[in-house]
Amino acid sequence: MIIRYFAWVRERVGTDEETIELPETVQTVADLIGHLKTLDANHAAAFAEEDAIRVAVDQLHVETDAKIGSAREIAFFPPMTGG
Amino acid sequence: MIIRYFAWVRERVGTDEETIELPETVQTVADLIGHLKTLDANHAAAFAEEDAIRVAVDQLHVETDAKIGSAREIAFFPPMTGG
Amino acid sequence: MPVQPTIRVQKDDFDALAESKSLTEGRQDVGAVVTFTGLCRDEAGTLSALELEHYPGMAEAELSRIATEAVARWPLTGLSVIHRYGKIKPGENIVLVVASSAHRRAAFEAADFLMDFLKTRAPFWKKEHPVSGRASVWVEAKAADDTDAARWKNT
Amino acid sequence: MPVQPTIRVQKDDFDALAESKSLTEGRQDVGAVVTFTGLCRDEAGTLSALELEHYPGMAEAELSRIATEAVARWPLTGLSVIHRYGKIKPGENIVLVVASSAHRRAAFEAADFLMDFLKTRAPFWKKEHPVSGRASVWVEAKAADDTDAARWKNT
Repeated sequence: MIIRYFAWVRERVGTDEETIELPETVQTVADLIGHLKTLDANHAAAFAEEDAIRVAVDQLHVETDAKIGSAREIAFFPPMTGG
Repeated sequence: MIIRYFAWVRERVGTDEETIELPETVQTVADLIGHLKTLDANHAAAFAEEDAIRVAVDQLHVETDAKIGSAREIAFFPPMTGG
Repeated sequence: MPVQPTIRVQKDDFDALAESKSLTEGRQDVGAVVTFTGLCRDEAGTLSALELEHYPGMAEAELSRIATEAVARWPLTGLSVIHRYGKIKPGENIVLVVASSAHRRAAFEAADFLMDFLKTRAPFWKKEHPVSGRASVWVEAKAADDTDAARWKNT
Repeated sequence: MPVQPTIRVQKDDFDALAESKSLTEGRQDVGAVVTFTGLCRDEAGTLSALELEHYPGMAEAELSRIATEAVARWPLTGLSVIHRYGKIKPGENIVLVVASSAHRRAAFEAADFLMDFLKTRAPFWKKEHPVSGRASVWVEAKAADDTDAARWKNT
């Protein structure tokens, strides 16, 4: 599973992209966030304010209860500030 | 008193501007319209559909109950279609 | 203090980009520019030209009054209104409104407001000259224009 | 059939007039063009530059989804959206939306809608680089942007 990070989520995790093997218990985006937080202190810090983080599965906005299914790419980022 | 006409009001009256001596009985715009209608058939035709005519006194939009007072210029025209 | 709007009533075409640039160039307090351009339309292909008649003096004065109300109502950094008169062919420009502000909501609303009131209050009249030899006709005012202008009374 | 919107995400500046012209030139069915330009603002004079980060691929895809909804919702004759990324200095352009239609209401509403949803849904993030040696900071999303976007649900 390719995981991508943007803006301050990227800075806190310390990378813009990583490939992670998901345990079978990870079914939803919320499960994935729970899993990522256990990886190291950087991930834990990045996801400390879970409410401030938005998610896209295969480049589509989703809520954290979304199933991961056969997604290729999941991205985490703060609320958008373009325009 | 200078009276100006625009668009189809101008075409029906047959002139874009005329100077008219007002009888003392003409106090309001409505009085003026009544007076103009008596001048000739062209004026009568121009003001036949009174509701379709807008008025400006000294280049300010007014309703027909407006007093003429010491106005220098009164204009009659159809509803505007600019833009 | 509200900005001084630019108002022009002219026969010649205008340059929307130049007008927009004049509201932004050399300054850093503008976050949003909304431009509205109104063009001469002819979907049926039956129009030779529009003829725009106006009331010289009052046209400028009335546009100034509408623009002055807009700059009092929204925190604009700039506002320009240009309206053409004379013969205008299909596809050509008729009117330009440019509103600039720190924030987009003010710029959008001011430009929208300006056009609604310009349509119902600025003394301009359109006559259609058809391509065939038929008689030219005055464009009739639309009830929808009054409805649009009335939107701003309750806000 | 709805028009095909033009979407571009690019580092370079854009030419608002050229984009606007490409929606009107050679046609006679366009009565109204609304352009929105968003610029980098720095009223306090403390900003060296904004850095616009984006999610390549998703940025274009999301802008296309918003634009597709706009052309389904309003009878547009054209719609173009250009968003820049990279370093942008105060006074420079960030984003352009051009909406054209036979009638002004559709063009205004579509451009307004586009900007509201672009702000809340398009994956771009702004970082402010101050003129002094202080650390750069990520711009925080505004609650007002969500409120603006929510306006379109009941219309």
